[in-house]
Amino acid sequence: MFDILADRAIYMPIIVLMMMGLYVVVATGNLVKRLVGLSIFQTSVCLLYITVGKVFGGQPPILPPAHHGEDHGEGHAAEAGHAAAAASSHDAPVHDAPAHDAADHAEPAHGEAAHAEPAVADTGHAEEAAHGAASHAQDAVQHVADAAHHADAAPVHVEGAIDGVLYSNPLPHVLILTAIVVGVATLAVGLALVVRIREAYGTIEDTALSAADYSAETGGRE
Amino acid sequence: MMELLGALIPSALAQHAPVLLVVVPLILSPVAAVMPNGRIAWVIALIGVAFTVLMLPPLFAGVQADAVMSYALGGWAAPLGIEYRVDALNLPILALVGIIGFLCTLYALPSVADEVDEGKRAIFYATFLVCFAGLLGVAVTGDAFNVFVFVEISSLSTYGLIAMGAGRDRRALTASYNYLVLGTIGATFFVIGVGFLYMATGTLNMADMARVLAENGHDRVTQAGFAFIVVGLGLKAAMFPLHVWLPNAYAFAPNFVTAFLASTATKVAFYALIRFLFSVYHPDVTFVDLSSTWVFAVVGTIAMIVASVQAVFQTDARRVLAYSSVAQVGYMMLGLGIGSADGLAAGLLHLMNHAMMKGALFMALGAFALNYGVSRVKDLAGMGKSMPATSVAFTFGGLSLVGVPLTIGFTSKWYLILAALENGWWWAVAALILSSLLALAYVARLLMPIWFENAPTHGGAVPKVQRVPWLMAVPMGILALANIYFFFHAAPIVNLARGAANAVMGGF
Amino acid sequence: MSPHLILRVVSKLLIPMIVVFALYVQFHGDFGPGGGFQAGVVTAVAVILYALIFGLDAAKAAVPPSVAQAGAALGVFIFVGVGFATLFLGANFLDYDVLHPNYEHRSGQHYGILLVELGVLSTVSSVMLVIFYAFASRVPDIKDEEW
Amino acid sequence: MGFDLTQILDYSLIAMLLAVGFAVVRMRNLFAAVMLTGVYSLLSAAWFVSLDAVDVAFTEAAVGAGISTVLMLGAMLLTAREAEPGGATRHWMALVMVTAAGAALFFAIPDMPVYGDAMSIANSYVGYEYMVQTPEDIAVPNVVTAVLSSYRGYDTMGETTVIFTAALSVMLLLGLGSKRSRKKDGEDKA
Repeated sequence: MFDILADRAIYMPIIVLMMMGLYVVVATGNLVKRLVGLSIFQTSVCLLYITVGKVFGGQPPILPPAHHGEDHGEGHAAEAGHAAAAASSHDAPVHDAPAHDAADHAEPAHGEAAHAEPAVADTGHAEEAAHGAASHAQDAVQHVADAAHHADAAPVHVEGAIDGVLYSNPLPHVLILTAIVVGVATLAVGLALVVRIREAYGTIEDTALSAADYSAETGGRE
Repeated sequence: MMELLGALIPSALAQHAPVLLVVVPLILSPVAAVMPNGRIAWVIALIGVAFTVLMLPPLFAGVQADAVMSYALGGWAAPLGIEYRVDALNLPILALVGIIGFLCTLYALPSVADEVDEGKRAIFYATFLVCFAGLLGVAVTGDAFNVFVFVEISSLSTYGLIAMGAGRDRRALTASYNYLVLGTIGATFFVIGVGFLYMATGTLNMADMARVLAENGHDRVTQAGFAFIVVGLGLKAAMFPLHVWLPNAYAFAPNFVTAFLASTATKVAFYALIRFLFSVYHPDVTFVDLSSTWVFAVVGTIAMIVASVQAVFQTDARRVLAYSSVAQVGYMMLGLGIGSADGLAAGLLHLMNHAMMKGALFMALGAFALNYGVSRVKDLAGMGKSMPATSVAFTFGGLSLVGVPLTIGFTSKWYLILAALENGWWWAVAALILSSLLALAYVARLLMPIWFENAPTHGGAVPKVQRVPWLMAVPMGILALANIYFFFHAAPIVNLARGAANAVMGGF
Repeated sequence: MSPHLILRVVSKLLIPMIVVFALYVQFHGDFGPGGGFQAGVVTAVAVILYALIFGLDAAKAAVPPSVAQAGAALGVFIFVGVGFATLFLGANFLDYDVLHPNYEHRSGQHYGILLVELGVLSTVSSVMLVIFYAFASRVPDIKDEEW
Repeated sequence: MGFDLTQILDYSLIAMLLAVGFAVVRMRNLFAAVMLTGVYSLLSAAWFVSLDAVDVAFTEAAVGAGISTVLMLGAMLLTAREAEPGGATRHWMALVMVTAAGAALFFAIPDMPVYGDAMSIANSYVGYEYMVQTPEDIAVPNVVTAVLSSYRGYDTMGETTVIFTAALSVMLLLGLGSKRSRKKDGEDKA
């Protein structure tokens, strides 16, 4: 149990932060401060999403520029098998794969690249590339130490990596970009309402507002 | 050029109908926003909404042919891209929002001209178009995060629209603010829930989520996600203990906004809840099954009674109907909680019927307000003589709300009772009857002054009979007559509801 | 707003640089962090800074509120309009591939992303300005002593 | 599971976030609360960088710490400086709500993905597909841009609409600051 929680300890303070925001929203009567609480609540939810997408030893999800455009085979190859050793045939990209990561995963890399071969081979386009990858992978273990510096080194397969480089998950980032924008839009509308309420009532405290409404309903008009 | 014309032929149009439904109002909104005067903006809004209604027939045809119409936005197939998905469940909701939206837009011109400043009307209609498109977007999407985005589109516009009631009563501002805070909490809860589902499935497409959940089974994350989604959408749908934002929002918004929101917004949120409960999660999963009995049925029953009691004691006519709405959501929750296809069908039937009742009722109240500026129950005195036609429409809606035979209110309550009896839930039937009696009480409180009291005389002068602008009278009349018509020709809507329920409950 | 010389000179130098930075963020979004949304915020900040230093009226003379309002509408129109353009070209909504026939270089995707990011830039920068104008034009009714 | 050097950074940032959050809860001076919210956003942005979410960090810094703070200060200038403490009922109500929601969240922790795990289903399914497919489909180096503008471009369209809607609502509420609309508002005050 302790191990299970220790691996996920990071979520606990985030939950506490979320609840702090929620507490402020509900517990305060000041209309501006409630919006402050709301924005803290939302920001903390953003933190939750992003921590889920984090990968240790990962890079921001920006692929090296040299990488895009040319090699068709690569996409197919990787598609064919999730664990397939993605091989870039024409332009071996220069990555700065952290050496210790590569070393950690050297053993699985060996085995998986070998049985990735049949899965990849049937995609005609990628055939050549796959063979290259597989044969390279045979001696990947020797290569790992200098993989980072080797311009034409075969990409060492790390679990979940692209060309030997781990990237953090881009999807939560995209979702949270949207959520942040929604948050600021809500904040703007909320603040505009607060300004109007202040002009109409002369106060922005919840208790005073309720009192004003109550007297208007019972005593005041007609 | 040929391609351009080719795209205009109906078959090409039909193929893109699921997305056109939403994006046509959406692209017309910025156009309306820059119009110099409100009348032109209204015409643009009407065009957008009418186009949506035109898109409904191809959708009906498509669903009849293939059961599911899937549309890959951006051309990216489902788990990577966002998918629009029309099936038997959301088709009635789309039809409901489209048709009621169209009727409300007709109604809007005279009503908005009375209640909103000339300088703001163009922006008002632009905001309405965004709200309309947002509601449709929630109903048509098959992507969990896209639901959130469109919920926020419709909500943000709603906050602005409700606050426009401030011209009459400043309480519209506080009502809108409270709705904003609670609505945002609800939306954030929903995002947390979707995040949990994403953690457990790695995807955002609802059908794909359901597939992964069926393979991997459920764990603590999906259970917590379930709770957060229910609370989040429950806030939007004004499910009983989470309804506190609704009465004031409906009571102080401009009349047209109330008529539109009361018959569409909570319905769409309720649909989204059903979608998550039955399509993403599965009704056979233990905790979903338990929650439908113990959360939806029991809380729904409590809502039916408590909210009806609250409705009886309101002094503001629109607030009476607003609390009644909370009670009606209770009926739908009960239908959902029964847990059978019949129960769900009854709940959905009541959802559609309630939209027609409340549409007619709020439109009639808006007509009273337009001519005499009345909003409180006692001010309705003598309306039967001053505005007889509107009063008749109001009466039809009111009787339907009670569930008097010969109205659709009776039809849906009848099916609810049958479904509850199938389960042997006598207590639910008893509560339903009690709640109907309470409904009789609060509707009678509204109808009595209208028909049996004389209008207060102002210095001896009796108020003259006043006509309602035909743009208001026609949609109001249509909705009021629909309350009677569909009692005698119930088959089409009953079949829609049955089809929807069977689509998610695995037909029988 | 007191016409402070140093502030004026520094901001006159700074504002063009902010705008250039915004453009960099806008068009470098394909390669690094950034994109229409961030660029829009930065652009709006340039005008807001101008308003803070030279006064609200000067800013309104430079970028009139009606222009900002139109810009907000225009951005949404561009974004949804790109979707309609793809529809008319015979593809699904927002399927950028058809915007350029040469699929090999994914130019359609590049054009599409460029266009929609422009839409986002227009809407976000204008909306931020609209909101700023709306708040700044209200006369504060609290006296300074209450601080 | 694994340990990463960035975790030290994580925990120091979390400590600061908690401190700032707690200060906001206690703070009655609105100006201080608003400024601390800006600080909170900035700290979050810093953490986003360490979590490899550079685009999010940029946005959070520009929006959360920038625009939001400006807006809140502007609104504060038009309204009030001090917040009155909420009543005891509110406090207990909030505590009950927070406890319930927090309990549900803590309940889920044991089955949440292991922090930093590349092979958790959240990170290895659709998110990974995007990384693999982007060079082939879109050929843009920044995968976040690719997903944002193309794969999930429709969401971004929705996001643009949300922003536009905010402007519409603010214009409805406050006008655009032109004389006409301000006078109208004055009239329609009930």
